[in-house]
Amino acid sequence: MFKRILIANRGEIAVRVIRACRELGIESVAVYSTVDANSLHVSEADTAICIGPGPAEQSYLNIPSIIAAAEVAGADAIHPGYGFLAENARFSDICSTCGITFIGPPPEVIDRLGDKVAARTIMEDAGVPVIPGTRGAVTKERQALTFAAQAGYPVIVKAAGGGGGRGMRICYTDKELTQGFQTAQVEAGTYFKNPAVYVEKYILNPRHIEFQILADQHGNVVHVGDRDCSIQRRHQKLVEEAPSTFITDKTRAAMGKIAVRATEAAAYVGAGTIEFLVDEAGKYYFIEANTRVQVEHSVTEAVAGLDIIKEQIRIAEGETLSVAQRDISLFGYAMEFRINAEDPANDFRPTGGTVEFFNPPGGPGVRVDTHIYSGYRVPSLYDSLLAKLIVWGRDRTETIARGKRALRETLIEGMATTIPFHLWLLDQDDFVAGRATTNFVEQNYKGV
Amino acid sequence: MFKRILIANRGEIAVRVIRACRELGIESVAVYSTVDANSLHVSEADTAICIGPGPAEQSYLNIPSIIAAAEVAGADAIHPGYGFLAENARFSDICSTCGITFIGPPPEVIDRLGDKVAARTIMEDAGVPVIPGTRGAVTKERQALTFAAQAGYPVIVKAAGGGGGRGMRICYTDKELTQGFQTAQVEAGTYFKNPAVYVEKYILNPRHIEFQILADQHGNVVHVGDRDCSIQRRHQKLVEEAPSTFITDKTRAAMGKIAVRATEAAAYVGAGTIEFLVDEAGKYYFIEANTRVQVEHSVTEAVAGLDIIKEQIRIAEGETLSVAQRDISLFGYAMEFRINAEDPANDFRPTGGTVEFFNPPGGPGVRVDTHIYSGYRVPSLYDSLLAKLIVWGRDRTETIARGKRALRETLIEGMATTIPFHLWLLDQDDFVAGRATTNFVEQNYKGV
Amino acid sequence: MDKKKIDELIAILKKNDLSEVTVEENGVKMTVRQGDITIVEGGGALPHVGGHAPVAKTALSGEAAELAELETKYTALVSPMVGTFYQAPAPGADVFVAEGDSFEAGQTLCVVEAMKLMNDIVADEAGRVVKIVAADGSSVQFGQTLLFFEPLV
Amino acid sequence: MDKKKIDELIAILKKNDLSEVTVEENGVKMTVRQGDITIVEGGGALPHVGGHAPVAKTALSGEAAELAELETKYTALVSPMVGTFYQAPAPGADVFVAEGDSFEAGQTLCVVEAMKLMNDIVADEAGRVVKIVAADGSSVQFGQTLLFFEPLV
Repeated sequence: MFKRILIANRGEIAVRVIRACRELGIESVAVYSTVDANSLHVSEADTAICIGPGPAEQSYLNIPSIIAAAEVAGADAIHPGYGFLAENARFSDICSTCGITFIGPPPEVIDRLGDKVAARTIMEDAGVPVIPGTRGAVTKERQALTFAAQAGYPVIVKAAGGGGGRGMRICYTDKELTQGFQTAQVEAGTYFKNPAVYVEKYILNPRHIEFQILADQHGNVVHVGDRDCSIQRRHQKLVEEAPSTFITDKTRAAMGKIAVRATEAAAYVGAGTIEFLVDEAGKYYFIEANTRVQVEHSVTEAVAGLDIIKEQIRIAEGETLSVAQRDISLFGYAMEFRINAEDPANDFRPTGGTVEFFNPPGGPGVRVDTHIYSGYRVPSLYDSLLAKLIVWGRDRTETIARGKRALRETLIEGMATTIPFHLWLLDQDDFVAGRATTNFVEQNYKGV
Repeated sequence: MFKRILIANRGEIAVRVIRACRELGIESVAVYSTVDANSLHVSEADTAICIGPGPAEQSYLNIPSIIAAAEVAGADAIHPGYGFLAENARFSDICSTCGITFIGPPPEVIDRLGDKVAARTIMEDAGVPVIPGTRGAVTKERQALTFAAQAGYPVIVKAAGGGGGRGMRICYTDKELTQGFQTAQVEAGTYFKNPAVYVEKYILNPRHIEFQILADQHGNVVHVGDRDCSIQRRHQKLVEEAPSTFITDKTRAAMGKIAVRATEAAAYVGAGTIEFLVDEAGKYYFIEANTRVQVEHSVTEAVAGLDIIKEQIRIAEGETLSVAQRDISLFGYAMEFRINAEDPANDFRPTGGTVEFFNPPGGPGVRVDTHIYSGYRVPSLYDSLLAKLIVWGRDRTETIARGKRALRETLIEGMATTIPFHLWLLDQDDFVAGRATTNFVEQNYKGV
Repeated sequence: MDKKKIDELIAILKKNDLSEVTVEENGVKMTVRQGDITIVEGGGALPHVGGHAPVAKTALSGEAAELAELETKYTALVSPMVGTFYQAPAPGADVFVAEGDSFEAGQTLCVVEAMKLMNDIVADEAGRVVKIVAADGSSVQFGQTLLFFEPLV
Repeated sequence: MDKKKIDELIAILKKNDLSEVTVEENGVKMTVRQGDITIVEGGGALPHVGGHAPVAKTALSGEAAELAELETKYTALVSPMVGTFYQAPAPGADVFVAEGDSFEAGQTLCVVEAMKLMNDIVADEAGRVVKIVAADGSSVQFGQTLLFFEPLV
């Protein structure tokens, strides 16, 4: 068993990992930047070490500082949380060179799954359904039209070297594809100095559904059910729920098996996520694998009654999984609301300042994960997540009612937060009926 | 459905009922005494009405004030919580006379079960095991010795008109009984002006195990499993857990059936508790029925995933139970720690004052029910319960580890609380091994 | 009064999310303030959890200043119980007392109905009614001011 | 009214996290104030959650007063990184500087070992060592004071 774990992160996830350490009887070492000296993870940990100034590059992303802190604290393992260095293969490698266990997958697995093309190839080879697309770049309009004829419209043309929406064209007809293909090529050449484009089937009104997986070092892999993360805004998840009401139990079971297969194909070790897009007909496509614990792992914990972070630490210790697939069953429904320091009435503009008063919600089926408290000053340098509110109910109706109740109870004075957005969401017929897709927020939310 | 419920209580249970109302879409009316104006139940409710000065007789026990408040607020039901008027048959009767639904059993049921002799008779007639005893008072030493010969030693001699330990004698031999019988008669005559005594079998090192029951107005009765409340001090429960590790699953099932039978025998309606003493051999005896929701209902909610208060309200509305016995199963283990404004280092002397800073625990498997907040002033007039901490774990070991972690996280500045006692308890081998009986605290705790 | 300057102060206050701005210049003092100051000064007290300040439920904020002034000058007659406040013994009947009326110790000033019973609210001392603040037929809680009077010695 | 001055006050307030700034000058008094006054005065900071005050983890409270005094009088040399502090280049070797020693700009004053690398901590300016506060061989964190010196001009 580990004696001492350094948590190379901040905010709620650092507090979360400290809690898991405490329950396992492992000492925790917090690291912090100068602006985080009053953060809860610093006071909750058994030891806290200042590793640098506010900007993350000089502290939470500063590998030498973090390794040095682990060395002076005598930590035998590092938990990276999410974000920062969590999916940095080089960091995982350096930890191992320094004789410190990185609580996450080995560097080669991070590399393999971090490269979208490589990950897609692994999945295709393993028989995991991926979004149909031209393998590699297409140079001729004719090839694009042939692909579209096979896969069916709509299709999307993407710049091979790009990202961020540029050089992307969604096409519904041959005519649009002919035009779009040329435009995309020109844009790709202009913006990315590389006119190569590829064509993929475009999934209309998709759901984002992901599976939590756990894989130990002995080849045992289980999935801990699905999460529906369709409530997003600009690809930022705002609400996650488990299980999804959109897919049938049969689809859920099939996707679970596929997620395990994908995990095995990647020779994955640790806690991770296999993400899928699900189209209107319920057909699912692998999109990517996340090689870390996710913000929304807690929603799975609520329905599965399993502590994902403790499992993750035990896996890193070399233990076999504490549960087999047959031991895992989901009970009830859970939702997680991300309470961010953002003003939903003002296009989710980041807010901040001092939390003048914080009154967390309580009572049955309510869990709060946070690093804030009355008097906490939110540093402007990091992400805007203030707290995660997770509510559980026997059925989805109870979960929604409880969510409203708990959100109304939550008092964060001193700044605008996303609470009004969540309260709005829980009153939307489409959301209540389980009809919301990843486009829902952008199409419907006008601020409240 | 009720439109508006008045909560005739204060503290955490008032907040708890308000939460249930919110989730059911029912408006809540808080009542408060002048010293409770800044309590959380006042600000959380939809309406709040001051009903009188601090002393409970003039406010929370003042029936005319509470009824008048219900009338001016237009409440169609009253939830009494626990304590105060919760087991007052007259109050239940007045509510019904005034056309207000009392959320609890009808007056005759409260009366029936409140009278220990009457309750015992009902249970005996229904075949529910009760502690063997002489039916009624015995006047002759010989009768006492005959009973002891049948029931086996030890036995206890109790004053028929008494209570509070006076006139009570535990006897292990004929000789002790001969002496004790006479002494008890004299004491009973002196203290209670009534020399009548009765003799009961004395249960050595018992466990206090109780069953949560729910009974609707249509004759449906279920039990929601057991709670072990053996951690007590001077008959005040300090820690409750569910399910008990002392009884076997077979005994649990048998006791559950008996609890349902007892409920049916009493023609009970509402949420209630059937309490048993369990001896070292696992034999169980009915001791009493509580005709209200209990402080520790939340520990059952944690393992059963059922909202007892919402069920209680639905029963009062005339709905049928939302669950049948087969829908109820317990998952995992839960413990409730009562965080009281008492100093365990000083014989649990009540403390109080202002909560200078309150930081509740969070994370997985942690629930907090409280009416306090940073800056809250604890009135000295009422009970000392500040907060209930309920922790859930997949197994009892995880629950204990989580309990320690959450207790350490809980910060209540400004007064001594029972937190150090709980941390002590969780380190005791006998408690960890599930060997603690109702005598455990008095025999082992010397203050920390 | 320089309205433009006040507007400027307000703009500064709003823009910078301040609670107060004061400028004193050539014998002119201007203060601009926002937010709920009473609660803040109250210290530890819970700032409007759930959006409900219990006290604010009965007293309208617009009248708060006037009430506060009356309170410093006169004696308040408070309700000894929860119920419905009436100025007259029956609908359409004459009121017990009107503003400006003098009364004797022992005289009934109003009634509070609770549980269908009319409870006479009786004067402890002689006085003159200054202002009746509870509305006829409205709900009153324990300790709520019904009227202000001036004691007559 | 000097709007620029008010802006300056606001900047001061914001930058320094004050709750109020008042300036009285040539008969002109300006006050700028923000936030929840009680809480701000309370220090905002979390009163030792979990019983651990982060700062107290490295500085012993008994020495706090002495350190505070040194801080007001002298210049602190702080560690630019996390690591292990050494006064000498190798075990048994002479220390780089001892208390009372004078040093030149560019001179190595001590080393901090991090990830098996010895990082020379070099003087920015000339000075004289007043007190070495970090223990030889002890762990130091970012920003922790290693020694106090008196700059020599």
